[in-house]
Amino acid sequence: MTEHVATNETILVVGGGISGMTAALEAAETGKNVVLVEKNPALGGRTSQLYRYFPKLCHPTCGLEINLRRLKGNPRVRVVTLAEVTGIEGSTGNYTASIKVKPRYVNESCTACGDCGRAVETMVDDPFNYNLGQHKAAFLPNAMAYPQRYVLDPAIIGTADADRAKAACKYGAIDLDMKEETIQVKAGAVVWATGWQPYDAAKIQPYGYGRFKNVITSVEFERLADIHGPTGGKILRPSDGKEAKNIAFIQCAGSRDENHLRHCSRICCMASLKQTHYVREKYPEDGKSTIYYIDIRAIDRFEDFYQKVQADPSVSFIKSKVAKVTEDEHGNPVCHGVDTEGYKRYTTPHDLVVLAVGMEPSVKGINIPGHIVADSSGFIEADPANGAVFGAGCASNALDVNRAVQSATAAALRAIQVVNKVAKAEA
Amino acid sequence: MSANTALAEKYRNNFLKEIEEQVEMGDWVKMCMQCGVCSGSCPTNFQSAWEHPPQELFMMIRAGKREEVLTTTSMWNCTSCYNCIVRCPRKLPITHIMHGIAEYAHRIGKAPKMQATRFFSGLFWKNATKTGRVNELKLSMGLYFKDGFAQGVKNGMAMQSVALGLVKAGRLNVMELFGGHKCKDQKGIQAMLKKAYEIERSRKAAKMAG
Amino acid sequence: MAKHEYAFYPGCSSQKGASASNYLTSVESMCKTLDVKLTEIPDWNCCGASIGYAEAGELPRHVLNARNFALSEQHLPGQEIVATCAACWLGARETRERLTHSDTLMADTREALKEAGLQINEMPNIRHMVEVLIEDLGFDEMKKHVVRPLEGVKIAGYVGCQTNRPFGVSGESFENPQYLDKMVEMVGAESIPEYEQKVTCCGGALAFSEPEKAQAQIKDIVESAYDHGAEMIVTPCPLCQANVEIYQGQINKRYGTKFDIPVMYYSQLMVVAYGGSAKEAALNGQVIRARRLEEIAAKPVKR
Amino acid sequence: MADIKVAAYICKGCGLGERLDADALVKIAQKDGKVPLAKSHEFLCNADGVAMIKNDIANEGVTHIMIGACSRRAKTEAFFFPENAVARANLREGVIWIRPDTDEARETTQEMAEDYIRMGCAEVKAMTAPGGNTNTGTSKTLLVVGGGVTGMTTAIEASKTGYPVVLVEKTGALGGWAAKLYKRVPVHEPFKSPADTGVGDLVAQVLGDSNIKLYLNATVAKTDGAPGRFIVDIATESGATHTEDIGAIVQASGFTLYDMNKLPELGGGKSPNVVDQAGLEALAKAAAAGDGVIRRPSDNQPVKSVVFVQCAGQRDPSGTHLAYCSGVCCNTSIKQAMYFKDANPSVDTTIIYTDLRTPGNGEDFYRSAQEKGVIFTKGKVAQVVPNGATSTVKFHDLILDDTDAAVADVDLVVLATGQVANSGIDIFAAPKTEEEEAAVEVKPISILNLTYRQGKDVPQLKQGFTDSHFICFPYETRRTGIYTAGPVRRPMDIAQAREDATGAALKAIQALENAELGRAAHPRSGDLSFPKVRLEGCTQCKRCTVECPFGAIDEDEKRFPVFNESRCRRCGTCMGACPVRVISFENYSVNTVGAQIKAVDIPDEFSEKPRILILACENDAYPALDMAGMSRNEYSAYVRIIPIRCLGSVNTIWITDALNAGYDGVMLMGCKSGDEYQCHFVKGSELGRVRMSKIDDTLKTLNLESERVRDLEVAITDIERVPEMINKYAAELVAVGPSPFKGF
Repeated sequence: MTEHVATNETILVVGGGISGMTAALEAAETGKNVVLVEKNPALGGRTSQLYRYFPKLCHPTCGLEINLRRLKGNPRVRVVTLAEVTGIEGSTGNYTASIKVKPRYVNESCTACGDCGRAVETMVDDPFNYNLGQHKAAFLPNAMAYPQRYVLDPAIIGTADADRAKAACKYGAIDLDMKEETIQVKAGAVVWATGWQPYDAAKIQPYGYGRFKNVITSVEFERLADIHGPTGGKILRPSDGKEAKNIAFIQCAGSRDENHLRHCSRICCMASLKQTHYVREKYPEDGKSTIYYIDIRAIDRFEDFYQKVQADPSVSFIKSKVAKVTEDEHGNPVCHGVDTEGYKRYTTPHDLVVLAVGMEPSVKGINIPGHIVADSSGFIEADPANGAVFGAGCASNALDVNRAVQSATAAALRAIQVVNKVAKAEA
Repeated sequence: MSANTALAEKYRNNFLKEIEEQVEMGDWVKMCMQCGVCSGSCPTNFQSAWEHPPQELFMMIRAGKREEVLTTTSMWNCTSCYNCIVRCPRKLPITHIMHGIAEYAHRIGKAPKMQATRFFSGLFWKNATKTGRVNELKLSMGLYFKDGFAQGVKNGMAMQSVALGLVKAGRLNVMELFGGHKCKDQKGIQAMLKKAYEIERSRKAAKMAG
Repeated sequence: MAKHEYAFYPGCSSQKGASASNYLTSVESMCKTLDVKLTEIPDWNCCGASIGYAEAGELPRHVLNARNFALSEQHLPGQEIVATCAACWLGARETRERLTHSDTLMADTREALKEAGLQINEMPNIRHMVEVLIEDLGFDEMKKHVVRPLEGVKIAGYVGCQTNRPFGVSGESFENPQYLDKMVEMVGAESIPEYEQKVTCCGGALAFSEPEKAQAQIKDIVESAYDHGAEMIVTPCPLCQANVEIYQGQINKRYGTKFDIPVMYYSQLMVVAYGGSAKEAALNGQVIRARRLEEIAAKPVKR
Repeated sequence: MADIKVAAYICKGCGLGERLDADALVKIAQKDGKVPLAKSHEFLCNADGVAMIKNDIANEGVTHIMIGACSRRAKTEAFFFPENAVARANLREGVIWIRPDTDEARETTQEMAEDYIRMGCAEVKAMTAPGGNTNTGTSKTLLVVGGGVTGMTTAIEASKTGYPVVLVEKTGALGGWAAKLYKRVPVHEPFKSPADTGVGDLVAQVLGDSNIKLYLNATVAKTDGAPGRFIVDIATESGATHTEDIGAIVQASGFTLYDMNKLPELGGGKSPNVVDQAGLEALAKAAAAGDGVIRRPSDNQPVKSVVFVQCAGQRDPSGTHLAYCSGVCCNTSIKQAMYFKDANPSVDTTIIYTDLRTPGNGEDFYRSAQEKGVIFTKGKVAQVVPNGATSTVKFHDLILDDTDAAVADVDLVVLATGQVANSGIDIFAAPKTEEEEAAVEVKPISILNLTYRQGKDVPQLKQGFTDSHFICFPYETRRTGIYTAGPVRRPMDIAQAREDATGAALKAIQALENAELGRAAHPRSGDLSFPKVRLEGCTQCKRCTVECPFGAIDEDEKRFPVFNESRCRRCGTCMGACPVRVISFENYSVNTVGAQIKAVDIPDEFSEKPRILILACENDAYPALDMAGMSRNEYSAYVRIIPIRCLGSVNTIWITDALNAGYDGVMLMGCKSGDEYQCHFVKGSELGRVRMSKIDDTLKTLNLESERVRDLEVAITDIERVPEMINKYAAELVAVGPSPFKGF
């Protein structure tokens, strides 16, 4: 929140999701200065787009609220949003990062009063809702957005809409002359917490994502269930807005597949088990879930969550990798395949198919000295060759939130060890 | 001692090893993770079911169910559509494994004798390699008459309309029965194939001995 | 000197009086227009096809294909091998892949080839005719020659299996390849991109040995074409063409349907669109006559 | 109290100026709020507005600031005055955004705003800027309990960061379970073969580190004190006791394998040729020391066929065995099968599983095992029948649906039994009778022997593991400055344990650093306020010592509470519990809230303007109300909302005061309690509810209807539900009629 000057005793944290925020806060609360860089206009990352967590079914925004309060009260963390690290130079204890900062077209004077949003007419896709819905081209990224400041979509810059927004703002918060800039930041150590992205489901051709409207991904399904989502928390199917009560969950959509992602993404089984709760929550009478799986990976303590779901009569399990999805005349996606436990063939129509898409590390394009050592899936490995650049969270492995936070906390200590050495040397 | 009993003896209670060494692409069988996408992708599946779909056959092989696997008609249902291959998350060459197991069962005399596709497959190969090129008429006749003359005529009649259509369209030449297309260097082809069979046999034998 | 030259591997079914002879005829006319020179590989032999597996075994199958490679190398050095038949293309390409990836297999093959006094020094590229059209000529070039667009004709593009899997035409997807639809559009006809049976298997060789199984699948393929209002079906594969066309009568008997839809080769559509005669397009080779195309073919060319 | 000067600032931005009469609000602040300095500003959060406030602090001697503008959750950078006591009256999200902009609504909206100004002024006057706890220790030493991979890693990482470590190991050697392993599961590309455990290297690092003081054959006899000033007695074999000053503690006491003798149906204890995974590791080590051939225990014959039984005594819903999955056994069995295959490919190795669980790149390890010829069979093992030197494994083959499948002539059977946490005494378990005590073969032995009022060890979450209940905060133990790491927290393998140990080291370091500065630990990290108690008023009722969710309060011999501020998380549960109200925080006390309640102007019973008090949890309910405002979800103008740290901090006096003052109803909004509780102070909301359940008696004595108090569970996402609840309740109260206490 402050503008302290970055030095070799500063820790640079790349990525403002739960892993990055954790690494930044844990380091700051141990007395270190941190620069936290986030490419989106607001912090929170992927978890802030989830409706509930497994296994507690609590809301990610609850933890986000706590982390944001920690952040608001801590002068040691400097947050830079709409920013991407384009390169890092130097070596352990002495790095300089080039950071490209996109224009927000809104300055600190913004009070989030919303006048600009009401003034503009242009609607643009809402990435926070995976483009399932649209929002005004002058918008607050989401209800929990920090910084709590509006953003102007570049699409309207130079149009009458931009002028309307500017005119509507009583506080001179809109600055249409903002330009993209590149800033240099010094740091002794770097925590790389760029998280993950959902595997491109369109590449899994037999499942017809992109061809059939009623085939969606697990991350999109989270938005449908969320009160802040495009349907206001109702599970409606995209094709016709009809209530989707009979829902298929297809596991390993991309994961454990040599044609796509070679690794197991760890979270997808639990995510689908969790999402069957959404179906029951919204349609207690006649909600129905079917999980098509290879192995249910409800690891360690999560096993009892799995057992609870198994006991639920509205949920059925079929041990089968679905062969293909077709669409019937009513626009229902139809799953075709073979239940391998005793060889039973099925051709089952559902209201909606949810693909439990795999985790792909968003480490690509990272440009640092001696190039980062990663495994065959692109996850950053713990390797001396990486110097003082430490992978954290899902940039380092396919992890659930709990493990990602552990990993981020560990990464924070590794970074602190480096800057402490620098401090000793400089003292 | 027949080929079969010899092999059964050699690979006692390790059918998987037998398949790995004696069947084309057989060493892929162990890589299956039983997801079942092959079974679900097989076109014939949605018509009349196989007795055992590929992924189940693989499990049976690991479980050492030699008799059931070698005598089933299942592999013979393969239409070589390659759906299973392109979808298999473990990249198993399933189509070829199916053909391989079929070929092996046929080779050691385990395959169901009168299974139509087994019969046709053999017929096709002989037909093609005899002159180097396929003679479609003889091929079909051969198939129709596999169950004896009377049945042959019956099958022939059933197919008559089809055949006539082709004849009219100039796509079936009755004269093919006498001669028809052939390669010039048939001798060379025969010699070449003979050699190929020799080499292949010796290689499999070597594996069995090794 | 032609624009493009290839060693040609027509395959058994394309021979005179064989089930795909009409394919060959139309391909020849098409290539004339496009200035593509195909030189038949002297004394080529059968590819063994996938169905030969019971007797073939591995090595003999590859040796059979390798013989064609050797002949091509000997008589048409430096030329890529082009096949029009899906099975020939696939068989040859499989052999190519296997031999390149296994030195033992390569050595054994060479040894066997000696018996026929042949040898391979380098692996030829194996191309399907549609690959040549799309990659070497391109849609623009193909479109240039259209003088008689097949306006208003609705055609279902049936790709089938073996030109599509496991290799396929590069840039296309296994589940929903687009190139046939593009070709249909290219000749001025109306395509049906959402035709969901476009890659369903026609039953292949089972059509002979176990007709009831194959015909059940052919039924789906034809039915869906009708559902989408198609007047005809187009395909790049001789076995697909034969299976889908010639059994419609039997299917009608078996299922009480009234199928009577022509099944064409892309090459036939192109020849007609290029101003060729019904004879040049081998429309007389249809078991189910393509009346609509015959009418168009009878029309004078607007130049 | 030092002389204070209060200033009130009313913002007119964001439509406040248009929707409200700002001048009237300024007057209210002066008249009712009795603040000497009250100003309004067009745009308070901009540079000019903030400069004005800073100037008043500098030149007008303003110490206490009341800001009437947006929610306390907004514009925190602008309104950041760490040196001063600050109160925020929420006029934007809390008033104009939840009210319709109509003429008829104008009056009630203005009244709402005026009350919030009165409340803000009253609150800030009752506050002092917190100075921080002074009863702090200065020890920077970490105590690590357990010398396995987790403990050693914690010690090494802490030392690397520059902190001295005392490492206590109960056995005579470092290494723990990992030292018993032949090899470990790989953690680097390519994930194809078992790797070296690396334990030797860790041991060498610990022994070579002068910064790490090692006690072998030693246990923790007594842990006293608080973060920064723990005093720990370490008992050694020799009988001698050493006392160490400790800043923070990491408990890495590891796990024990589930006893396979409890699995006779799987051959456990029935034959020497049926072993658990530890047994197999021992055989593999012996083999490696010899000719590399793993031999059958019974007769030393080479093992030609081995079967691995997964989930042995695990994932058992019946409750007989472990209900959970240990998460690591699949990879372990794969690794152990490779011991055989790598040495001799002709050994038959079969792994019988129901769900194979190899997350992440474990998938590569799985594939590699298949390449090496390990057979994977999906099935449920029914029975292992030893006969002579070999065994028959009978199972249900789930793929072939063969209920009497079997593998015969098996030389060795390996049971993948699970991890059981060494977590000491379960302080929540019902006290056992003598017989029961006797019945338990192994009495749980305390690990830490805490002198805490609330028990000797760290509370367990479930199934004996001391894991955190919070998904976002895996290191939240309920004993401040004491963290657990490794398999005692959750079943885990070496790789996870090392990561966990590193994280725990950071948390421990952070805890002792903040303890020295007198700051709170998570979730109110950095909070300088801490509970102060007027002992002279204390009745020794022990409620505070019993209820503190973090065991921060002990009792002295006279049964007076002894506060250990450095253990305190500042939730205020003690303050809520205290019947005589002697516990308070500088900036959050019975007064700061009580004064707000009293400050509200209560219209008489004829006005038909009921007043409803809402006490809302600041972490979930209050943000939900804010976001309801942001999405313009309207709710009744009759409510007055006060954010509270936790439902647990609600003192019943607030309720009775409110009702006495003539409020018509009180709504309490707190987090989910119970097993899946979402209260970030663990027991806060639960204890608060227990307290409120007794409120009915109070109501009876006042002879008021029970409807007058409503306890609600509110989640942060309830941005539509909360307004509905409020409006519904407001309507109900109209039916109940006005409070008889109005106008007294």
